[in-house]
Formats: sequence, C-alpha cells, structure tokens
Amino acid sequence: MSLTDTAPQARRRDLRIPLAAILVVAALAAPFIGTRYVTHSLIIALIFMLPAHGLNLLVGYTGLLSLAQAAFFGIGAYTAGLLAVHYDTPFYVNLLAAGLVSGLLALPLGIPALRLRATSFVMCTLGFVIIGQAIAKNWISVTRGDMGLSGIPKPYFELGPLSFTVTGTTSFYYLALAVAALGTLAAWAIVRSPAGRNMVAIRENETLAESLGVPTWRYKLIVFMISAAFAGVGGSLYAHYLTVVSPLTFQMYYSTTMLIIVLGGGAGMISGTVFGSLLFVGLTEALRVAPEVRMIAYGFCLLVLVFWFKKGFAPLINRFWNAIGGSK
Amino acid sequence: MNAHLPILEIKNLSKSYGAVKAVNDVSMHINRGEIAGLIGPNGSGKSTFFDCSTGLARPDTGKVVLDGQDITGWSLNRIAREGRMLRSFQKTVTFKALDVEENLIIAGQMFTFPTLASTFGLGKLSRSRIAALRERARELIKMAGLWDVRHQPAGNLSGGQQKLIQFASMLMPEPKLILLDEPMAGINPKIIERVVDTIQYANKSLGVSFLVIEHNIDVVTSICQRVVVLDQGAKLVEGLPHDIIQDQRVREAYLGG
Amino acid sequence: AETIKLGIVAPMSGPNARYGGFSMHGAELAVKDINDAGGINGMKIELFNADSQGTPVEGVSATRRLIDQDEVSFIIGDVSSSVTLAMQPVAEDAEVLLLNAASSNPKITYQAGVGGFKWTYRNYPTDENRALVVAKYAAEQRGFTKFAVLSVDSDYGRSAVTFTKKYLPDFKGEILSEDYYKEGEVDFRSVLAKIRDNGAQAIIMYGLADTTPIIARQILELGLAGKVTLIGNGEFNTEKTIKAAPKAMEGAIEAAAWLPQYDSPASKAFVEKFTAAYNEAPNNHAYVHWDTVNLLAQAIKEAGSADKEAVREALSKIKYKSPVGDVTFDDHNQARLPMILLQIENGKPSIKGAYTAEIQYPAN
Amino acid sequence: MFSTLLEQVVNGIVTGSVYAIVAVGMTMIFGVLRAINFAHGEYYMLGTFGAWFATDYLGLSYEASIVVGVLSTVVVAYVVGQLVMRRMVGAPAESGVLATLGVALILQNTVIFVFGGGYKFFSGGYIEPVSILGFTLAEQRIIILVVCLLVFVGLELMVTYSRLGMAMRAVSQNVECCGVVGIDVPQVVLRTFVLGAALAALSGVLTAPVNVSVYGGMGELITFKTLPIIIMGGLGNVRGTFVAAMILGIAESLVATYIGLQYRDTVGFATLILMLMWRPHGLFSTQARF
Amino acid sequence: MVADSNLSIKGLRAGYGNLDILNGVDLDIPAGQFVALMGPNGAGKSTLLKTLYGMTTVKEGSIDWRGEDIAASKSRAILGEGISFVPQGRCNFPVMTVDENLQMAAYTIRDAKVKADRDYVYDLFPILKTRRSTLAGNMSGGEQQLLEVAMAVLQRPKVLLVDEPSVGLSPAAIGIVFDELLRLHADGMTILLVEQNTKKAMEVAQRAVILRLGKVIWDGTPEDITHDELGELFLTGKMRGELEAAH
Ligand SMILES: Nc1ncnc2c1ncn2[C@@H]1O[C@H](COP(=O)(O)OP(=O)(O)OP(=O)(O)O)[C@@H](O)[C@H]1O
Ligand SMILES: Nc1ncnc2c1ncn2[C@@H]1O[C@H](COP(=O)(O)OP(=O)(O)OP(=O)(O)O)[C@@H](O)[C@H]1O
Ligand SMILES: [Mg+2]
Ligand SMILES: [Mg+2]
Repeated sequence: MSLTDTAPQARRRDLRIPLAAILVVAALAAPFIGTRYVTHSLIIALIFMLPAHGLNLLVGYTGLLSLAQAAFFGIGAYTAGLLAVHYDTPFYVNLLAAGLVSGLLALPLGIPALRLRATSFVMCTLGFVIIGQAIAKNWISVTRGDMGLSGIPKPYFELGPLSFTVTGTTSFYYLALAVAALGTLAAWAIVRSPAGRNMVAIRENETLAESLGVPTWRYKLIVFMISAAFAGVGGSLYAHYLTVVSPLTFQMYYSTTMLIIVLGGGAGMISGTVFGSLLFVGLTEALRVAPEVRMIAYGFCLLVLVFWFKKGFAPLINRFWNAIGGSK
Repeated sequence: MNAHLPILEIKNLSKSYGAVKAVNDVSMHINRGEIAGLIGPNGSGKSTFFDCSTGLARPDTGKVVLDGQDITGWSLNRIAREGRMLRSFQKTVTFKALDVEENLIIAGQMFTFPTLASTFGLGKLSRSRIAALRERARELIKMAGLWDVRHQPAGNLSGGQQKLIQFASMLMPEPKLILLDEPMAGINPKIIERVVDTIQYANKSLGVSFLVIEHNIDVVTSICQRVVVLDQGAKLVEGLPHDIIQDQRVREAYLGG
Repeated sequence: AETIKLGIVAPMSGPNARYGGFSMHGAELAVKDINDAGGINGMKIELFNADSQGTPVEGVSATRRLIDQDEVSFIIGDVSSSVTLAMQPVAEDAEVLLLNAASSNPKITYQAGVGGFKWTYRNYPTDENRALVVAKYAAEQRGFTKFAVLSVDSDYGRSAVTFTKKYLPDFKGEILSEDYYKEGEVDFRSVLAKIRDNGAQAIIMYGLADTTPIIARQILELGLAGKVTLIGNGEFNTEKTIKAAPKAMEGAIEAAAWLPQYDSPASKAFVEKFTAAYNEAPNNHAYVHWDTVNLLAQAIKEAGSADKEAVREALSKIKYKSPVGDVTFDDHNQARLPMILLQIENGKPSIKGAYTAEIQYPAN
Repeated sequence: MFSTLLEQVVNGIVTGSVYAIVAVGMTMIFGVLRAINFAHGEYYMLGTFGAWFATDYLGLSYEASIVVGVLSTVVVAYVVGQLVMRRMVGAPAESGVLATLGVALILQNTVIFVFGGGYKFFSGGYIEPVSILGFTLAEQRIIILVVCLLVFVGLELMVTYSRLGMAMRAVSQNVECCGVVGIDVPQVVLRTFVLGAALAALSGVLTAPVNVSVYGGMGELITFKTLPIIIMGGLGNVRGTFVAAMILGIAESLVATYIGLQYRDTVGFATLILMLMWRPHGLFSTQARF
Repeated sequence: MVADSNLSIKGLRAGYGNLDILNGVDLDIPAGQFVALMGPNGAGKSTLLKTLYGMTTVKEGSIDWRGEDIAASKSRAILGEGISFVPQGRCNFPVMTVDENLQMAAYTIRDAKVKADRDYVYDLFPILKTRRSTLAGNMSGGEQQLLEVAMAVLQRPKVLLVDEPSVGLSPAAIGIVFDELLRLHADGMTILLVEQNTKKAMEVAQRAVILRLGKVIWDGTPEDITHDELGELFLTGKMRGELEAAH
C-alpha cells in the first residue's frame, strides 16, 4: 500500500519536481560542498554505478544472477588502459572501445553460459572472472602480467580548438557524473521499452514467456552483452581514475560489490541501483572509523540487508517518492 | 493462403520417454475455423502431443505442418510468433509477480512488436500500441471476472483465477490457432459459460481455430465440432462429439461405464 | 606542541590481513618508542591506520581519507604493489610524502624521483638486487647450474625471477622448469615430483613466508630433502620455518632485508620488544614498517620541522643507520639497502655477508 | 614416464579427497537451501583454527585437537544455522549469496581480529613419509583418504535410507509440500547445515598437518575450489560430488605437472565450463519436466 | 481419544499478511460428515482449507477440534491431530519416484502398517502401480492428482481436507476418486471437499456450503438447491427468491 492511498487530505502539492531539482543541483555542487575525500568517494560510486546498472538489467530484470561483471569490468579497464598507454587515444575513444570490446566478448562467452540454468550459470560466470585473472597474469606480452599497467594518462578530449585534459579530482568527478548519467538514462530507456517488459517476463517464467512468443534466448544474449558493455564503460573510467590496472581487477570481490549495490538498492529498479551505489560507498567508507572491525561490521550490514530489507531500499524509495507526489 | 488446406496437420507423431510410449504414431488435423476436441484418459499422451506439436518437446518421429508450412523442430517461441499458433499449459502458470493487466499485455506484445529491434522502441508509436493492448486486456479481464483483482500480482490470485489469466492471454494477440490444455479445470460453472462463449466468439468473428483438451464432457460436446480420442498414446477413435460419447471403447477407456 | 600525523595504509581485513597485521604492529611499536622518548624535537607522532584490503580502489580511498579527513602529512604503505602504484599519483597531487616499505614492483621507483613522482620514496630492496645476490652466491659458492623455478604468482615472484633470468647466464646457470603458485596454494607435490625428475639442484623460490614451510614439508614428504636446495627469499630463516622441516631447509640460501636473528643490538631489541608486546615473533613486514617509521623520524629530526617539503629534502640526502647498515636514497628515491645473504647451516641461519648494489634504471 | 603419471594420479586422488569432504557438505546444504554457501570454506578454517588452538594453547594431542576443532565448529555452525541459515528457506538465490558472503566476512575477520592476521604454524599430525608403489606419501594423507571413503559411504547410505536423508531430498524438491506432509523444514535445514559445516571442519583438521600454515583468510580458497565441484557433481548429489572432486583433483595435479602450477586454480572452472558445455545439468542430475 | 471430534469454526477472520480473505466464517462440521464447499473463483475456499491446516494468518475466531483451539497451531501439529490436506495445484516431490512420494506422505507415521497401506492405495489406483518407479514430476497431470489424493489417504486422517481433487482427472478417474471418498466417509472419516465440479459434488456430499467473498452465503443439503440456483448464487450471491423480493 503506497502512502498516497492512505492520504485523503487531498491536493498536497507535488514535491517531486522540486526535490529532483535539488538532487540535480546537489550532484553538480557536490565537489564544492564536501572535501576531496568525499568527491573521491562519489567518483567511486559513479564508477561502480555503471557495471551495477548492467548487472541490474541481468539480475533485476531478466532474472539472471551473474558474477561475471568483474570480468567485463576488467576487460574494459585493460582495453582503455592499453589504448591510453600505447596509443595515447582520447578518452571517448577508450571509453567506447572498452564498452565495445566487453560487449562483443560477452557474445562468445554468453552463448555457452546462457544455456545453463540458475546456479550452473552463476558458477560459469564466476569462472569467467577466475579465468580472466589467469589470462591477465599470464598473457604477459600484452597485459604485462602481474606488473600490471601503470601510469595510465589522464583522460583528454580532442575537439579541435577546444581540446582539453581532465585533471584533478573535481573535473574527473564531472566526467564520471556525465558518463554515469548517460548510463542511467540508457538503462532507463531499455527497461521502459516493451523489451523491458519481455525481460521481466523471462525473469518471471521463462517457459511461459517462450510460449508467448518471446525469443528468450536472443533477449538473454542481448541483455548479457549490454550489461557487459556497461561494465566495460565503467572499467574505462576505473582505469583512467586509478591510473593502474592489474590482474587484481579480475576478482570476485568486485562482482559481489556490484551485486550488493544492485540488491541493496533494490533489484529491478533503476533508481535503486543509483541509490545502491551511493549507499554502498557511503557505508564502506563510514565503516573506516573502526578499521579493525570494519569488515565484520560490513558482514553484519549484509545480513541486515538480506533479512530486514528483503527487496532492498527500492520499496522505501517508492513509498517516499509517491508520498511527496501529492495526490492525483 | 490456400483456404481448403487444414490449418494444422500432424503426421505420425511419436514420442517416448524410456519405456513409456507417451505418444505413439498419432496423426490428426484441424480444419480452418474448426473447434476440435482432444480427449483421453489420464496419461494417454494429450499434453505430450501438445508439447511435441508446439515445440516444447521434440517429437521422436513425425511431422507438424502449420498452414501449409512444415514447422517440425521450430522453437516454442518461433511457432508462437511466426506460426501464430499458441498453446496454454495444463499446469497453471502465470508471471506471478506481475499484475493481471501486465500478464495480458506481455502476451499481446508478440505480434504488435514483430521484430526484436522494434521492442526496444520508446517512441509515440510503441506507446500507442501498448495503450491499445491495455484496452484489449481490460475487455478480456471483464470477461474473466477479474476486474476487481486486475492490479493484484497474478501469484496472489486463486487457482481458478490464474487459470483464467492463462486463457485470456491466449486471446490477447490474434492467433490463427489456439491449443488449450484443460482450460475449464477448476473454473466455476458460471464463468465456464462465459469462457465457452468467448471461445465461440473468437472462433466465429475472429476466425481463430481451436484444439481443446478437456475432461469436462459437457463442454466438449457443446463446443467441439469434432473430437479425437487418445488412449495409451495412440489414437482410439475420431468423430462427432455425440457419436464419441456413445462409442463403447471410449466409454470403457475414458468415461468409465 | 603540534603533533606529526602519520598514516599507515595496509590490508587489515581479508586474506591479505596476514601481512597488514604485522605491518601495523611494527609501525605502532616504533611510534610508541619514539613518543615515550619524548617525541621528535618535542613533537609526538599521531598514528592513523587505514584498511586497503589489498585492492587498489580501497587503497586509494584509504589514502584519500588519510589526506583529507585525518590531514596526515606522511603515509607509509601499501604491501601490495598495485595498490602502491595507485596511491602514488594521489600522494603526488596532494603533495604528501608517501614512504613505501614493502612493495617490490620495480616500477614504483622507476617512476619516482627523477622518474616523475617527487613524493614517493621506497625503503625496501628491489627484486633486482636480491636476484643478483642470490644467483651469484648459489652459482659461485655452491656451484649450482641446474635450477627449477617455484615462486609466488605475484609481481614480486615474477619480477624476481625475471631478474634472475637476466643474470643467470653470467653464471652458466640454466632453468629446467618454471612454476608459479597462487597465494594460499597448499599442494606442491606434483610440481616437486616434476622437479625431482628433472634433476634440478636448486629451487629458485621467491615466495610467501607462510608457504615456505608447506613446500619444505612436502620436499620432505617426497624424500627430496638434501637432494635439492631452496634459494631465494621467503623467510627461510625463521625458527618456525626451519622447525617445520629441518632436513629440507638445511643449506637453503636466502637474501633478506632483515632477519630476526640478525646480530645487532637495535635489531635484537626490536625483536624482544615486539614479541613482548604482541606475543608473536616479528616478521619481515613488521620490521620494515618499524624501520621505516624510524627512518621518517630521523628525517624529520634532520629537517628540524614536520614541514613536508623540508622532510622530503632531508630524506633525499639522509644517511640513516638502520639495524642492518647504512641507508641512503638514489635519485629515483629508491633506498640503497644492504641485502643480507644467509645460508641455513645445521638448523640456524648463518650470515654470509651484506651486499648493496646500484640499480640500472631503464632509459626513458 | 608412466610411473610419474601414476604418481600424479595418486596425488590427484589425495587432493581430491580433501576437496570431496568439504564439497559434499556444501552440496547437501545447497540441496536443502538452494543457496550457494560462500561461507563454506570458513568452517574449514574454523576447524583448523580450533585444532591449532587446542594443540598450541591447550597443549592437547593431535587426536584431541581433531575433536576440539570439529566440535567448536559445530557450535559456531549451530549458532549461524539458527540465526541465518534456517531463515533462508525459500529465499531467492541472490539473498543466499549475500547472506553467506556476510557470514563469511564475519567469521573470517572475527578470527583475524581475535587471533591476529598473521599466519600460525600447525604442529602435530603424522607427517612422516611412508613409501608405497615406489613413491612416498605422508601418513596423514593416507588417513585423509580412508576418512574420505568412510564419510562418503556413510553419507550415501544416510541420504538414501535414513529419515533425515529422505527429508533432505524432500526439502530440496518442494518446500510447501513438506509442510503438508509434516516435515519440519527449518529443522532439516539446520541439521544438514551443521553436518555440512562439521565435515568441512573435519577436512580442515585432517589437512592441517600437511598444509602447516593457518590463517584467517585460508577458507576463501577452499570455497572457490569447492564451487566447481558441487556443480559438476550435480547439485545436491553426494555420489556425483565424490566423482567430481576426484576428477578435479587429478586434473589439477596433471596440469600442475605438465602445464604449470600457475594455471592450477583455473583448472577447476575451466573443467567445469567445458563439462557444462557437454552436460548442462552436471554429470549426475535428474530433473523433472516443466 | 477425545469424545467430541466435531470441527467447529467460529467467527474466523484470516488471510495473507494484512490482507483478509475470510471475514467471519462460522461452520460446524459434525464428526463423520461429508461437506462440499463451493463458490466462485476467488471466494476463499482454498484459503479456508489452508487456514484449517494452519497455513495462513488467523486474525480472529477459533477452530475447535477435539476440545482444543487449533487456530494458532502449525501444520505438523494439525496433521498429528488427525487432519490431512490435499492442496489445490501440484503438491508432490517431482524428482522422487511415486513409491518414495508415498513413503514421504507417511513421514510422520512411524508404524509398519504403512507398507501395507501402500499396496492398498496401489490396488486403489492401478495407474500409480504401473508408474511406481517413475518420477512424480514426469507423470501426467491427472496421474499426479491421483498420487496426491493417495498420499493423503495414506495418512489415515480423521478429517480430510481436499481441494478440487477432480481437476485434470478423466471422468473415469473422477469416478474412482469420488467412490474412494465415499468409502472413506463410510468408514467414518469427516470430509471437507472443495469442488468446482458442482454436479459431482452435489451427488456425493451430505451437505453443501457455499462461500462467496469470504463469507458463508448458503448452507444446506444438496436436495434443497437446484443447479441453476447454485450458479445464480455464485454470480450474485443472492437466491432468485431474494432477488424478486428486492424488486
Ligand atoms: N518427461 C517425461 N518423462 C517420463 N515420462 C513422461 C514424461 N512426460 C510424460 N511422460 C509420460 O507420458 C504419459 C503421457 O503424459 P501426458 O501428460 O501427455 O498425459 P495426458 O494425456 O496429458 O494426461 P492428463 O489428462 O492427466 O493430463 C504419462 O504416462 C507420463 O507418465
Ligand atoms: N498467497 C496469496 N496472497 C494474497 N492473496 C491471496 C493469496 N492466495 C489467494 N489470495 C486471494 O484470496 C482470494 C481467495 O483465494 P482462494 O484461493 O481461497 O480462492 P478459491 O475460492 O480457492 O478460488 P478457486 O476456486 O479459484 O481456487 C483470492 O481473491 C486471491 O486473490
Ligand atoms: Mg495433460
Ligand atoms: Mg482454490
């Protein structure tokens, strides 16, 4: 029951537009409000938001629990890193390349993986991460193995007269913000389209969807590729921001992080993922006050999430959003 | 297409699971614009026959020809989308977390958005199409007497109500042919009358052909123009409803005295 | 008086915590002693620790926090090289002094000092130095020519072996087999059997301290003890390790930055204090962090103030007496450290000398 | 040449039997909960720590330390089971992943917090090599092999014939229906979970003497080794798990010998993926029609 | 054995979560009565049975059985009290054989007579015997329906709650099932049968109860109501008589 139903004292003013406006302003002003540390944390949130959006399309909408995001994240990071280091290409090229390479690699990986169901699929996707790391470690001629790629240059844009390089935390924040915003918009567009509805159908009951003419196989493959592309784009930001890419980028820790973001925010809800990434980074950073017990506390937070916020924070956001929506 | 041909023709279909010959060399056809019935004792292979004709299961042998086109080996979704032949399941299945309206709209999308690419559209066109589907869905919801619960998640509805959603979904797009597996099971008598009317309306006015598996003999006799009886995977008899129910073999195998 | 704010970035949680724990304790101990002794020119050191979990993202977050939230002016960290590499630009643009005490990736100082990052210093030997010393001794003193590689699959293990390969030809040494193990690997029987069959005389092992005893035991298990010798680095010399499989460790050759048994008053005192404070014997990570804090302290003393810039100047021309010898920095902010070479003889490490070598930096 | 091969196969079997004992617990837990237990390796770690504590602090014999290790783990598992696992009944796979990850973080880092992150040495056990078929093995490994066989015979019988075994299978197939026929699902889940954890602990204690070093993070790796095994074995399938564990063990030692140790950890998942291409439902799994 | 084994439901208000489906159901079922519970889809019939079996949340009212209120008890306890339930839709263990399913049905029963019972139900439903080692999930819809009835019968209950057993059954099979129900009833079992197949239900039952929107709107013997009236009730909830009265 959303609050609007239980709010007969009619004609409250719709506060959603003003609130949205405030949020936008806040997002834009953030670097000037908080310290560089805060800005940095926000950048991390924005970087992880992209793969999380991708994952949300898979888990939240299509019902495919995947742990492969870290693999595609890593592939994207390496792609961008290698381009930047060897060919010194402008940022948008690296970003697009990262998305493209990850997205395309998802095809050969997805074809076998998506034939599997439930847990087998999960494990297969986890396998991609492990194998990805092994490749990053041993394909030394390209990845420089464990040495990793370091000294990845700052992102720059080549726009004839108004070419510029993104230096410093603040400007990187705006870059990340822009990319994340576009990503969010794209994800939103996908789930709002009829395709989004078909994806949900697949999540709810694949055979029934099939019988109603939904080409589930093709959808799953496409969504898998899209989500990989999202991860790749995130990876390119990651590479440019941390200036280092090492085989460590392929680790389950990142995959689960993204999963936590999606489920914490509320699977099957775009705003949930946006909120989730902020929540996640906020939480882990907040817990730094007690370094010794940080991860223990984090573990408990996960349990709280699972048992008290079964659907993540999405329902709360909804309630709130409708509540301030005034009455129709 | 050539109107004299039967809409669906199945030749020598067989399917066995281990020792069990679920369907054993069954041939049958459905004429254009016909409502045919498929009956038989439990475990006689009716559902398996459906599964094999609609691509859910692969027949061991046999040929399925839909509207002159050989669709043997097509996937379930292709048969539904391109072949325009839909089927309902005996086991009640719905998109549990979605409300009744959404359940029906999903069913409607398959012909309204023919290509995969078109489903990603967000423009005016796709919005208006969806709106149209919603209208249609509401009609069917009224028919099924689900109006009061149309915004409830399907999973929260009663067994019969879910069965009705399944039936309504079949009519959301305009298919050529619908295969129904026990549509009346667990539906209360009054609604059964409506479902029957709806089937006949769809058949007369929209020219949809039907093949209906049903254990409710009254319904079978009242709507079917022709009935095929399976027994132990094989075709026992075929004929007009009232002849069938008189048939001695059918009485023994199916009606039970 | 004002306090000197010092941050430690190290893995405190997760699998890598087994390094972070020691690092932290080492630093704590040093800080405590300095403060008890009245601080540095009256200024006390305030220690902040931040968890890196051994991953770059977390490491950078930790660094950022130390810099902006805790406003430290000096940072020591991290253990894992890729984390350190990611921290470098952060420290650089915040102009905070980053002292690394435990990562061995050569790039860290290739790109420091004249190489670029002015604010990064490393008080830890490079693998190159290590590899050279070991190879030389093994070949010349022990006459080994057939080697098998069994090192940890990390930048440390890999680069140490790369450098070994660079020098081995000078000593007519050849490598018969090459294997790298993942952190936490526990089953080496297969590889050891292979080594047994290919008849290598020595196993080049740049490994993890906690894995050495496992390998030693399995050498024992396969009856290789005495037939093949471990050479390289990975706490061959600690009592625990030797106790785990004495026969297998006998004759092992190691090049270490430090070892608990090292016979100098400072070192002995450290071992005592540490064991008393944390009732476990210190390891290498504990030592290097303890030592680096003291190094920083002396730099501050010499600078006469806690001003970052001044301290950096001081550090560049410092002549620091560490328990194992004199420490100076080259133009890449890489410490010239004596590398102690030791050999296990009847269950005890015996020191064969300390070597310091100049590093040839790749031209760029 | 052949003798090396044989030796490696034996090595593989020895390694495999360690994996097997851990994996079977995990697979049974999956059976009743439909949840991948990412914390499973932590019970292996707890068992080892318990035994280490017994020998180092309490100065008990190795045999006694086995008991201490397993029992202490059982206690922890019981608590976790009561507070977390039994509440996972009917929860979606995702929450299973999160909850078990949470438990893993808590167990692992609590141990690190209490005993310090540094690695400890495990003394005790029977590490003297004995020689069979021309090559040598630590006695301890033979013990492991024997225990593994016993465990599996026992479990196989239990699952097929005992009440609990039947109930476990029932729960794994249709929870609602269990209520109808009067099976106390949370109880079954709890028992299965504790049993599984105990087995992991046992495996940990048995391997401690040969694996020597003990530290908080050691469980994670075991978890990762186990995951591909339980899938290959066909989730919830005891016999399958055993075979899969052996396959993985042997594959690993062959790769380590003939390709290189650095690829060892990839073997598990590589084998898994290849196998799944060929048999999408695992080596031994039955599943019903739609 | 408590003397009074009537099942009496008083002012029962129950549903799912905070959503009430049954609002005030009163029903007294004397021991050994055969009651047919009917009503439109979504009336709350299954909800009532589930509630009697302790599978919903009860807000108000009591369910007295053998002198105690079982409204708050758990399914297992209720089963122990001699009440069995055959739910609507599928309820078996799909990857266990028919044999094992019957074994599970007798999970709570510890005596050896069960073995004999299994043969008894096999004689009852020969189809099952031929399928005894097929996986339940692979059987046909009807075969599974039979299996589920058989599972309940095996439990030898005092009261049998059975939800639409005729769904998916061929007329012949329906005959078998209903004959069996009658036999059980003859042996003194109390039966609460939910049916949409009203014709059949009216034939076998001693008493018809009609539920609509979670309330009992009609209660009497089958003789007192014609089939048309029944349909009328389902739709409008009123008897023709009342309708005329309204005009
Ligand atoms: N996957 C399978 N594995 C084994 N046997 C199967 C499988 N599918 C169907 N069968 C067997 O095939 C026979 C036919 O099943 P089917 O579901 O077609 O019967 P039906 O005519 O639909 O019966 P009902 O009227 O009860 O639905 C049954 O005896 C069933 O046991
Ligand atoms: N799990 C549930 N959660 C919420 N509401 C439910 C749930 N199950 C049923 N309902 C609601 O309760 C009402 C009654 O359901 P119930 O299953 O008792 O109907 P019924 O009389 O058995 O109908 P049918 O004859 O179709 O089985 C329905 O309107 C349905 O929407
Ligand atoms: Mg059927
Ligand atoms: Mg019902």
